[in-house]
Amino acid sequence: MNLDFTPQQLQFREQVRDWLQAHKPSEPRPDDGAEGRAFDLAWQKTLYTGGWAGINWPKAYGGQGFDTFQQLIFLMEYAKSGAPGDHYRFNGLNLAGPTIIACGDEEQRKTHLPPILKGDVIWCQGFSEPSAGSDLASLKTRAIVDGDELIVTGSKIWTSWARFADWQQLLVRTDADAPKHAGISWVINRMDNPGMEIRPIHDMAGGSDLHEVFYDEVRIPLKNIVGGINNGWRVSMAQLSFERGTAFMPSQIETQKTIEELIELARNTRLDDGRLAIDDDHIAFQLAKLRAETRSLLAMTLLGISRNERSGMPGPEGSMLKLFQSELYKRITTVALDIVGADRARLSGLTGRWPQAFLGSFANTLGGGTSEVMRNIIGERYLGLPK
Amino acid sequence: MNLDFTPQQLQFREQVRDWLQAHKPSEPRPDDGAEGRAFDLAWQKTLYTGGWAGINWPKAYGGQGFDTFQQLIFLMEYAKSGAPGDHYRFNGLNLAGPTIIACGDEEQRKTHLPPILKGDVIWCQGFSEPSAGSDLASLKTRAIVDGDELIVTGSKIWTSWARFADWQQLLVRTDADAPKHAGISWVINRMDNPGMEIRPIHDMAGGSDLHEVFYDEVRIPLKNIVGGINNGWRVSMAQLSFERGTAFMPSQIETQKTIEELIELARNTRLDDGRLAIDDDHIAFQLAKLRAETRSLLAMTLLGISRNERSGMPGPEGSMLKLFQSELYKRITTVALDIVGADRARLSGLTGRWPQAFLGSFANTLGGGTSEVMRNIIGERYLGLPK
Amino acid sequence: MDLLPTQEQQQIIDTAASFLANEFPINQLLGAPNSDTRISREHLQKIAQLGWLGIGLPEELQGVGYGLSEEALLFVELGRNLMPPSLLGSVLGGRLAGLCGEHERMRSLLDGDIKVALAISHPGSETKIGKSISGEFLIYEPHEADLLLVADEGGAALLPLKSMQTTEDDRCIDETLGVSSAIAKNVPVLCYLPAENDHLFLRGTILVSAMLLGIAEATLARSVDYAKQREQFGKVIGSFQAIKHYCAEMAVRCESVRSMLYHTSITFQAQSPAGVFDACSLKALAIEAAQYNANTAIQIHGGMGFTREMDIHLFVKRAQVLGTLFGGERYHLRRLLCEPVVD
Amino acid sequence: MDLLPTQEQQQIIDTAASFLANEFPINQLLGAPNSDTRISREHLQKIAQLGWLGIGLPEELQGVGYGLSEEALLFVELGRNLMPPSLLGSVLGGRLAGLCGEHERMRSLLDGDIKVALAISHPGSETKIGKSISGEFLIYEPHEADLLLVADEGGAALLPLKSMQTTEDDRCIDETLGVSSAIAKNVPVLCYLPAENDHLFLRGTILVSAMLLGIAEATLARSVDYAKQREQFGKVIGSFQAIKHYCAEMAVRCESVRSMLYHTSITFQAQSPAGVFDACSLKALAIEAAQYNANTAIQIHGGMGFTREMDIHLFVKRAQVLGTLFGGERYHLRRLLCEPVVD
Repeated sequence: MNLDFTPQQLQFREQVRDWLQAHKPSEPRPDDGAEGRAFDLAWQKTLYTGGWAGINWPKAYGGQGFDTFQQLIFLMEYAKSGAPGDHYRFNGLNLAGPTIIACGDEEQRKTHLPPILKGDVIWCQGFSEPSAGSDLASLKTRAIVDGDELIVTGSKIWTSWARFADWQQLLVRTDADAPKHAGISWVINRMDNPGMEIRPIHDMAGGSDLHEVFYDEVRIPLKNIVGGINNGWRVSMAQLSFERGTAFMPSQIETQKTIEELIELARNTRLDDGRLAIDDDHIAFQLAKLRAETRSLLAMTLLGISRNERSGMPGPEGSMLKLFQSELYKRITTVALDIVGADRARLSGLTGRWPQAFLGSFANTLGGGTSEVMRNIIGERYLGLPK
Repeated sequence: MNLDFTPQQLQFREQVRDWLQAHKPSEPRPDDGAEGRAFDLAWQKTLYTGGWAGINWPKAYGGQGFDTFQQLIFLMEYAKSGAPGDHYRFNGLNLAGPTIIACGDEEQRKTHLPPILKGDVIWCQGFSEPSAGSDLASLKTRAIVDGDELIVTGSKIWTSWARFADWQQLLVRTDADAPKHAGISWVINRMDNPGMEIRPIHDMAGGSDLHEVFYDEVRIPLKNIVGGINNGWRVSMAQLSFERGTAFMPSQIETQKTIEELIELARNTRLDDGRLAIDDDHIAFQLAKLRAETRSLLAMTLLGISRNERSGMPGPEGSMLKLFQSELYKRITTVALDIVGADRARLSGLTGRWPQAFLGSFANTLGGGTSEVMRNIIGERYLGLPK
Repeated sequence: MDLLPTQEQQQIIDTAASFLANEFPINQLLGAPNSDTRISREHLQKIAQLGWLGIGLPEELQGVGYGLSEEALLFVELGRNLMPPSLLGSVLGGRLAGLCGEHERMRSLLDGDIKVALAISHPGSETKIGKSISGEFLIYEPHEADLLLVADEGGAALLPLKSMQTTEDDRCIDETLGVSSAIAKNVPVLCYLPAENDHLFLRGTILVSAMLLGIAEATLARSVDYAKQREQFGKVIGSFQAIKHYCAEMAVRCESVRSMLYHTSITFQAQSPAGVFDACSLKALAIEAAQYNANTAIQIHGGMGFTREMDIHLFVKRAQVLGTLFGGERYHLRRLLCEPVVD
Repeated sequence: MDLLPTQEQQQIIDTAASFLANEFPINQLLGAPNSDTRISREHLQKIAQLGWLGIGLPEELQGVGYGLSEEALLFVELGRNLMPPSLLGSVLGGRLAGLCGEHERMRSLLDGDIKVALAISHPGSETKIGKSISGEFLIYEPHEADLLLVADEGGAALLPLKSMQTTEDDRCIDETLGVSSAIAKNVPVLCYLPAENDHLFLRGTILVSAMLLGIAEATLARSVDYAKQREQFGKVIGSFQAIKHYCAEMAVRCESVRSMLYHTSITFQAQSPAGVFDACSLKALAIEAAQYNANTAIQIHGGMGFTREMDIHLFVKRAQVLGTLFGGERYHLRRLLCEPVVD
């Protein structure tokens, strides 16, 4: 039981810190989609040139092949430095890329991996469907083999940044008669493929990063199937093995920043009775509790990394982190409303970010598995309770 | 929409108030079981003599035949007067007696009703079984017809005050082959019947009012079946129709007393930082919320009574009151622990009643249907969600 | 004693429900970037013709002659249909003008010729409300509003919106409403009514609570409907205990707040000592119910609930706005704790 | 960096777990009206022979030479098995005596020849802890105790129980423990250690949190076991989402507190600035986890959980007692909010 880094690791930390300090963009990421895309790709190019692209990718495929602790150190320093988040780069770097590394063939790897690291392309995901959300395996988008192509018809939903993506990791049903987990394939699809229609979805927090994507006899070469036909469920599960516990580090550090900023806000905000918010015992009690919980989020993340490092694979404890973090973040934004009082009505001005964060927080307990699904997973896979 | 009482009702209220003031026992009810029994029966005799026994029973069976509003007024005044609770009298007056009135035959009525009102006998219940708690209809205690008798073998649990009762309303399975709700009978059983064994159960709050009761070929005359053989499920459901909404009045008034006493406690108790508990915003916030919730308990009770008075029968809204009241009471006792601080460790002394109440509160969300069963009922019967 | 609505009261509910469903369907609000103009001047006049704006005013003041109970029942329906809070401005403004003896102004308010925006004190600002007003305020629905209503425990006042120095528009958390800030320094008012004469602030508290109940009930109803038809894992999601128990908790909150609203509308109207106790309790409970139910409804609706393709998010936002009007949760709970015990 | 226990640390856990299960099965406690005497002097000596009482003391003080991490792991097991808090009195008392240079007293404490009761300030009483102590105290397990340990943020002291003026026994919420009140007026102590030298109060905070984690884990494990075998409506109750989700929430709390305990035992031992921040966070989280889990476990166990025929209620009660030792939730949260940000 120790929190110590080796001298080499400490030296590595200095190196990361210095490089980020020197190279991180000085201007904030633009809100606009096209400008955001350009910004993300430029930053990825900078990382690539600096030798920091694909920290968790094997060297053989252009990555850095960092061990878990180097990844941990990199991510901690990265988040602390205030460097830009993954944004549009997220899918390629963390989901599609690693899946192709694990399950793709050599040609797929050569074709698709370098452009991701070099900042040439943006990837997105096509998994969920309107009637297959929590129950992903019941997806219906069908793909019929026609010669050396698949013909895909159906629709996908919740595809983040689809309008600005070049490629898509797509799950389709290639065998309608097989049991529901067994007839699915994982395919690589071009976003400018004829027969596709992309419709942005406006969310309650004012964003439009989510999309619905429609497929009308879209043709995808058979060689774009990754991991073999009808093997898509297992391929998509393999993605998980790339999250060696470090996956939660960025959101952990973001949460810590947020709660500290909220405490600072409470020290400077007056309630309707004229007192400072921090002097209200009820607000102080809640803030302190959130601070303690956020602290344990760090400890849980480190314990998770330690566990994965020993066992070599992530366990069901990840569901506990996801559930804890997303519910915690929601509580934080709710207490924020309490502090800003009637100012919660305004999305602009100095305090506008807090009601805005409150609206955005609803996504946390829905996306990436609802809190209810997380509780099922914890109950069934971690505690062994029956379905 | 009105809260007005008629002049007659107001006059009735005076009458109740005066009588209770003049006749309610001055000494508290003894804790000891045998002495408690004697006390309860004596008080019932006084009520009977005064013309206040069986307020919701028809006059034909010795009751007062009060209408709902008279019952409401009586119960409000009764609770406010500080007169003794129902205690051991509860079952006979509110469950067994009314069931015999509704479903019994003339002989059963003549035999069993007068002794209840006159304060001669105590009744108890034998419904739940170790493996039939939330799922009451799966009860297994079997009764075989032998001539003009039933031979009963099995066991019951959660029988309150069984050691001090004379009679028992008992559910037994008279047809093992019928669907589970269809083979049950409701029978009247003497508690000194040979073949019975009564074992008190000690509860976590220090009480021993609950019992397990064992039946080894206990003989009960067939004429003691109420409402016909194999008709017991419907008979036990009929009990509900006697609760014309007024059933929740006593616990509503008790809850109000409790929260006001707790607020008073907070005005006089110092926290470990030397401040009065009421001056801590967190405690004050919680107390005020509990006070508001308790207030709405009164409004819910009155709305329930109004609804029942119009429709002539209680609806599924009763489950909402039960759930709300029991969870509210639990929250009240939890805040009480917060106020008494480290003194929560002591069950004796001036503040000892509060940790004692906390321990007792666990029964509220379990007995009479768990909170989870209540939520099922509300979801299914009130909101129409599927099973 | 009968806490349920009478047949006549039920008719008010039914009429309002069907009028609103026909004339102001909620899906109108979807996609409208700022719908301060949802209720045009013509709409307001049409509503006025139904007598709604003077429903709780005595007949001697040219009102419909009903009491607070009927007014509250109407506002439940207005809340359920996400009708704008300025309708509350019109109702309270008309009452204020009438009780101040300004019959002409009252008439044009009751006829819907004038739009009254509601203002609340800006947090942290010391405000003064009397024959003149001072302080910083937030104003909801400033667009095309003629008058402004401000109120606190001391009394309530009406003044021309133009007499306030308003800043640029802010984006409101509820995109169907406008909001702007305004500063006043000894701005004279048109009429001022001390609370001793008529406690408009607490009346507003009760009517906003009614609107919050509408939110709580609407989000429960939508959730139950959705849970009955949406399928996952081969079953409708309403059969899963997680969803079913959420709905049950929402139902309990509706029952609790509806009971309290009925109870309060009677005790407050009767000026019984319980009136204040009840009003403070009611607002705290109504805020909690509306916010719990609306927030939970998003979770029950899943990803779709997070989008603007469904209307459920509008209830989440409106619940936040209504919570700030006529005293928030902390305000009313603090006040409740100071009240003596009531029967 | 590796937050998991080493093999050696795991052995400490395993040994403790099997020893406690064999020697002090929890069902011993059922029906015993007051089990201050559960740990007889012989038991205490037997425990001492395992080296537990000096496990975290450096070897130069005749301790076993492990650190706070190992001590904490042991106390998780003690908490899980409802072992009495006086063991914490012995461990902290031995440390106190050793650091004060009282080697003989330390020796008899580590050997289990002396029983050390824990005392806490009576709420509302002003207490003074130094070379002499004053104030009103609650004393847990006064029976057959020789010494008393008192501690606050300023320092910690040992004194003979007899030197306090104790009142009659009270009934303790936890029937397996005794409790009495005592008043002290400038009572001289045997030894006093200022917190600058060694922060015994916060060390006690961490070890009590470890015991609370034991409660949280034990009640989760018992609930899961029960939910897997108890049937209602033809299914084991663990298959109902209501129960399953309770268990999931309990599991998350265990994971959170266990992670924090490991983290804190390292940062506190290292005297890093994060040590205090972590200790305060830990206690608040541990109290919440133990109480939520134990209380929820009663609900999961249904009617039987409410009886003394099962042992689950003992965890509810013990969680309340442990929450009062070395600062309650409010105390630690208030202190946490005063701490500067840590990395």
